[in-house]
Amino acid sequence: MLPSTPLRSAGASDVGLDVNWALRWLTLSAEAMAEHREELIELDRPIGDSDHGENMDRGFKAVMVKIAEAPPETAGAALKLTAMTLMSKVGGAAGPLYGTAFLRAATALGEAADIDAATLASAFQAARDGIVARGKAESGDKTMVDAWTPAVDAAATAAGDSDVHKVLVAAAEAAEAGAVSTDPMLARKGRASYLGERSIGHRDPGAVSTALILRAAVGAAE
Amino acid sequence: MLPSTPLRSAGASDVGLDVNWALRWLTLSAEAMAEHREELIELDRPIGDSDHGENMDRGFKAVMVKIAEAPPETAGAALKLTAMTLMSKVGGAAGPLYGTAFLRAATALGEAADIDAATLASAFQAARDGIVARGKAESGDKTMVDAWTPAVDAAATAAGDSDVHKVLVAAAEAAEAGAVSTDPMLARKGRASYLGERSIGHRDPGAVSTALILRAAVGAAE
Amino acid sequence: MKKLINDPRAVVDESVEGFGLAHADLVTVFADPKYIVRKDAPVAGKVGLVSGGGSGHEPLHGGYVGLGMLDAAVPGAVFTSPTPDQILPATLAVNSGAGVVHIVKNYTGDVLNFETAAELAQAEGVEIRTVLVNDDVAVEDSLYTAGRRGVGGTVLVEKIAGAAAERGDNLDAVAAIGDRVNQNVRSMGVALTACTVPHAGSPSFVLEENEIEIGIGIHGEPGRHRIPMENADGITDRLLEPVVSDLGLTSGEKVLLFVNGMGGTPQSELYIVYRRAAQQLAAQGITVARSLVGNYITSLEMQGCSITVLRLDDEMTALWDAPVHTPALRWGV
Amino acid sequence: MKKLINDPRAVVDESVEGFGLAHADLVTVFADPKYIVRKDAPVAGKVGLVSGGGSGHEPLHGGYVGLGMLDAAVPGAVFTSPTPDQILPATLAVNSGAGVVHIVKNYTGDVLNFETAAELAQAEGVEIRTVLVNDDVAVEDSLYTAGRRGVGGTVLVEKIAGAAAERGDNLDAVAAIGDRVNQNVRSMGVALTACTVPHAGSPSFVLEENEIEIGIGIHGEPGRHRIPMENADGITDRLLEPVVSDLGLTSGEKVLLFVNGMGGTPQSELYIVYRRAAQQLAAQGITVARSLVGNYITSLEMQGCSITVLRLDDEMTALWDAPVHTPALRWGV
Ligand SMILES: Nc1ncnc2c1ncn2[C@@H]1O[C@H](COP(=O)(O)OP(=O)(O)O)[C@@H](O)[C@H]1O
Ligand SMILES: Nc1ncnc2c1ncn2[C@@H]1O[C@H](COP(=O)(O)OP(=O)(O)O)[C@@H](O)[C@H]1O
Ligand SMILES: [Mg+2]
Ligand SMILES: [Mg+2]
Ligand SMILES: [Mg+2]
Ligand SMILES: [Mg+2]
Repeated sequence: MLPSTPLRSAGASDVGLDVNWALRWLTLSAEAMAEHREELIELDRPIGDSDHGENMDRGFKAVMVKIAEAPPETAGAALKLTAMTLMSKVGGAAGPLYGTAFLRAATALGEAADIDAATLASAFQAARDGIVARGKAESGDKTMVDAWTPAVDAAATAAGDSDVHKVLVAAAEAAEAGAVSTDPMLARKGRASYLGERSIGHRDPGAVSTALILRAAVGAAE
Repeated sequence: MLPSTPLRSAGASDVGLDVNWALRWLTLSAEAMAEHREELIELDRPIGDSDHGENMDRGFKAVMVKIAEAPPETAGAALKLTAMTLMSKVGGAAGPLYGTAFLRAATALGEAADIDAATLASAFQAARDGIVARGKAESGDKTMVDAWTPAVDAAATAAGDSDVHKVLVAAAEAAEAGAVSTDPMLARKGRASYLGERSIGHRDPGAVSTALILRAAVGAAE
Repeated sequence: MKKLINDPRAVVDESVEGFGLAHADLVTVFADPKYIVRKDAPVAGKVGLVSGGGSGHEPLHGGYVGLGMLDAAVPGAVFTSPTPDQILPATLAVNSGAGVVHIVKNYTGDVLNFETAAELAQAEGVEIRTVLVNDDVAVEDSLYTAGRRGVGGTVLVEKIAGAAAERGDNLDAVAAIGDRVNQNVRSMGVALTACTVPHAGSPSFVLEENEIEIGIGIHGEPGRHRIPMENADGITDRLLEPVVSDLGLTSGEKVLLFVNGMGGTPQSELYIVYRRAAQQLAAQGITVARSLVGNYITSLEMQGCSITVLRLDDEMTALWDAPVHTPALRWGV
Repeated sequence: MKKLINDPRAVVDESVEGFGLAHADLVTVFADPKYIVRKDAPVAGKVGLVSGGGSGHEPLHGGYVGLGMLDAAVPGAVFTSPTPDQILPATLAVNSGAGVVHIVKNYTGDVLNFETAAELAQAEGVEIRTVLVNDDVAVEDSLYTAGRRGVGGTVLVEKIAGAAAERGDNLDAVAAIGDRVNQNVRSMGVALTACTVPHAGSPSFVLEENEIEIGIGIHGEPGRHRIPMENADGITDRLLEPVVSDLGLTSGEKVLLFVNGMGGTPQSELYIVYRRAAQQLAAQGITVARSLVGNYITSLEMQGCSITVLRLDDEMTALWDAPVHTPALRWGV
């Protein structure tokens, strides 16, 4: 179900990430949301209300418009603009959650022109913590947190090598595995929780969109 | 579509029709409406509102109840009770039309204990005239009149032989042919008229119920 | 057929009983024969208003019994005209001596049954006038057919004639204003899906996924044309144009625009239709002075809508605005 | 998918625009960001009431903007919570200085978006109280889940808190009466058919011809149990019993009984459900003192209904009876 983007073998392990990476990340995220719109709607159908793909696609399309209107100058500014746009255009549960995530990540990046592995890992950590602070979901509740938490952990470990590319790959792979791991979970947060036992056996759409976004971050660094 | 009841070869050509015949007629009519309920509903579906079978079945069931409550003593009284009951239980277009038909027929029969061929034919004539007076349909308008009018004409001709049984058979056969003859007609009265050209190619449900009722009159005399 | 019903043949009995329980402050329900009467009927000196018809069009007519509208409603079986033995006692119950107006939708069955009831009532000394409603432009009007059907305009006739009766107009005046509304109102409907009569058990007609029925009646009877599905603006134009042209509306006139849901269409869609209709009327210089949007005359769970336009004059407007207090329409009180 | 719409993505825009045209005497509609405000807002000295949520539940919430009910409504995309950039200006527009109450249905998205908007409004100096509505007994309430959903009870909270604000109650008092309604109201719904979100294009779930979904929410999200079709009385009992027992109603108490249509169910069927529910309550010695029957909080064209019961006290009853003048609910004026 998740696309497996063929990875270029990591080369420039000492090269950092800049505003262009951030803009490519957001562009690839927007493309992924458009491409996977139906899939995310279908995932949201049995355990939700069939709108996650529509919401995310609408939100990231709006991000693209905002970026075109006034291109941000730093990665942090790009993520902050993304946060504000998602907050005002996505709606539902995902809007405030992703909005908070990008806002916290933007704060963690600060004014840095070039993001190193440690900063990147801590930005992911801040994003995840923001989601948990807003949504109060724990691991195993069958939400996007189940993609973010393994991604953050994997990123932290990979950051030891000081290779941003490895951090990105580790995060994306862990998020993808995390999304898959939601299949057998019984939902305890969000709309799927209304289903009780009947939520088991379905993949959480927010965890899948998280994996798509983190995979886009890898693509942006290639 | 119409049942062809196997006819006993007419024997007692000099025997008249009495209250027992009338009660058997109504009973067989009620049975026919119950048995053909679905068929009449289906006929009413494409060119009407799918209720003719339900209406007629409800009406004749009520007639049976009324007869059981206070059995009428003459054929005329039986038809009058039927008229009042159909009027108050059938509703729609068919209720007042059949109500008027039975009322006029009852008046034509008067107090007669034994109905001869001429009286019978004139009762049919009175019934048809009542329908026309109420509904103002002409021949060819694709209504029950297209079953009644040939039936009345055939009955009048057959009455020359003074054989009530022949009059009944002639009326029933003509009504059945009359019902079939409505197929190619363009409806100009009743609900089917809203369809204009699209009414062509369908049989009129009221003409079919008329044929069923007149066929029941034959059965009652066997 | 999936419906919130018990016995398909008890649908009207149980529904009307529930209606009576829910609105016991406004109406009294009689079970056999079945009719619904305004709680305080007969209102001394007031002309009585009685309407009725087949069930399945709720809130019509029972929902319009009360102050400023009907005095009695007579529900038939689903989509089947009521009978004289219902109409007569309803008529007698609301006659204060000032006479009774029958508001009758132009269907053969309704006309014949009300006609008989009117004769019987007159025989009992009640003066009767009949207002025939025949506003459906989908049906070609002709001396040689059953003529146009009564559809959405019925609600407006009942409201406006009801207000005239309430202010004390006499029998002829109430009938006259009812006729005037009828002469100035036209409607046209569309079905996106068919409806299923409970006792019939299957849909009244079959529409393919990509078909709609233009000129639908309110009984699940087929319309005049079946066309491929279009968008809301296109459908709205198809309904509105014949209504406006049949009325001969011209720039500068004022109208009441009534977008009615057939029962199964969400309100949000009715407002999309209303939007287009209001824009089109405005473009022709016609002022929408009053509006009504919602499920007011329905066909069970049918999806679709109808557009009704009433040419307003000052008197009709004032009567429309007059207080009304019924289960389904209420303002000013 | 057959709907009276144009572009599936313009459904809310066009529908709200039509709504604004039809009810220009009562409301002002803002297009971008989208929100609906009572014509005479802010009302001097009055606490403002704002509610909102995903669209597709019409007449909720826009239909309840007006005297004696909401000051503003904020419609999201279909079935999707609105965003803070809509909620904030709506909140500011209705703040007369007396503060604003947010009435929020308990869905993660609604809660989070209103929470953010409240923070932003407070940062601009507006005092905010939030009344969370969570009346759906189909969902097990738990500290460890998203908790119960807000469904039919929302309409009653908006009406009663709205009347309290209209009579001049202060911010805390309005919020308190809203909370009191929420504590005394419970609901449960059933779906006979699914609904189709326009932008999704196919039904939110699939019910076989012989299946119904008990405990359905208002977003086409599946319910708790899927069972074979039953008759109306059986279904009514299944909905009413958990509502009554969760409320702990006992003989001698007075209630408001609200039978709500999901959008695609005819009114006649709602009255069949009402009949059974009223009979069952009466059998338990519970008095139905007030009633509401109709499509008040819907799920697009879904067929089905919900039953809501509110335990009434004298103050809530008086506030329920107080005048209200909105597009969808009107009395006493
Ligand atoms: N409390 C929560 N914490 C974290 N994530 C949540 C929470 N509630 C919902 N989610 C995420 O949001 C996703 C649903 O988003 P979306 O469908 O856009 O919103 P909605 O549920 O309001 O329709 C879920 O798949 C889940 O991953
Ligand atoms: N004006 C009329 N004159 C004679 N028969 C009519 C007239 N209008 C309708 N009918 C008959 O009534 C039948 C329909 O009866 P029914 O379905 O019970 O009533 P409704 O049309 O009110 O639903 C038609 O098939 C036709 O034979
Ligand atoms: Mg969703
Ligand atoms: Mg019929
Ligand atoms: Mg009929
Ligand atoms: Mg949603």
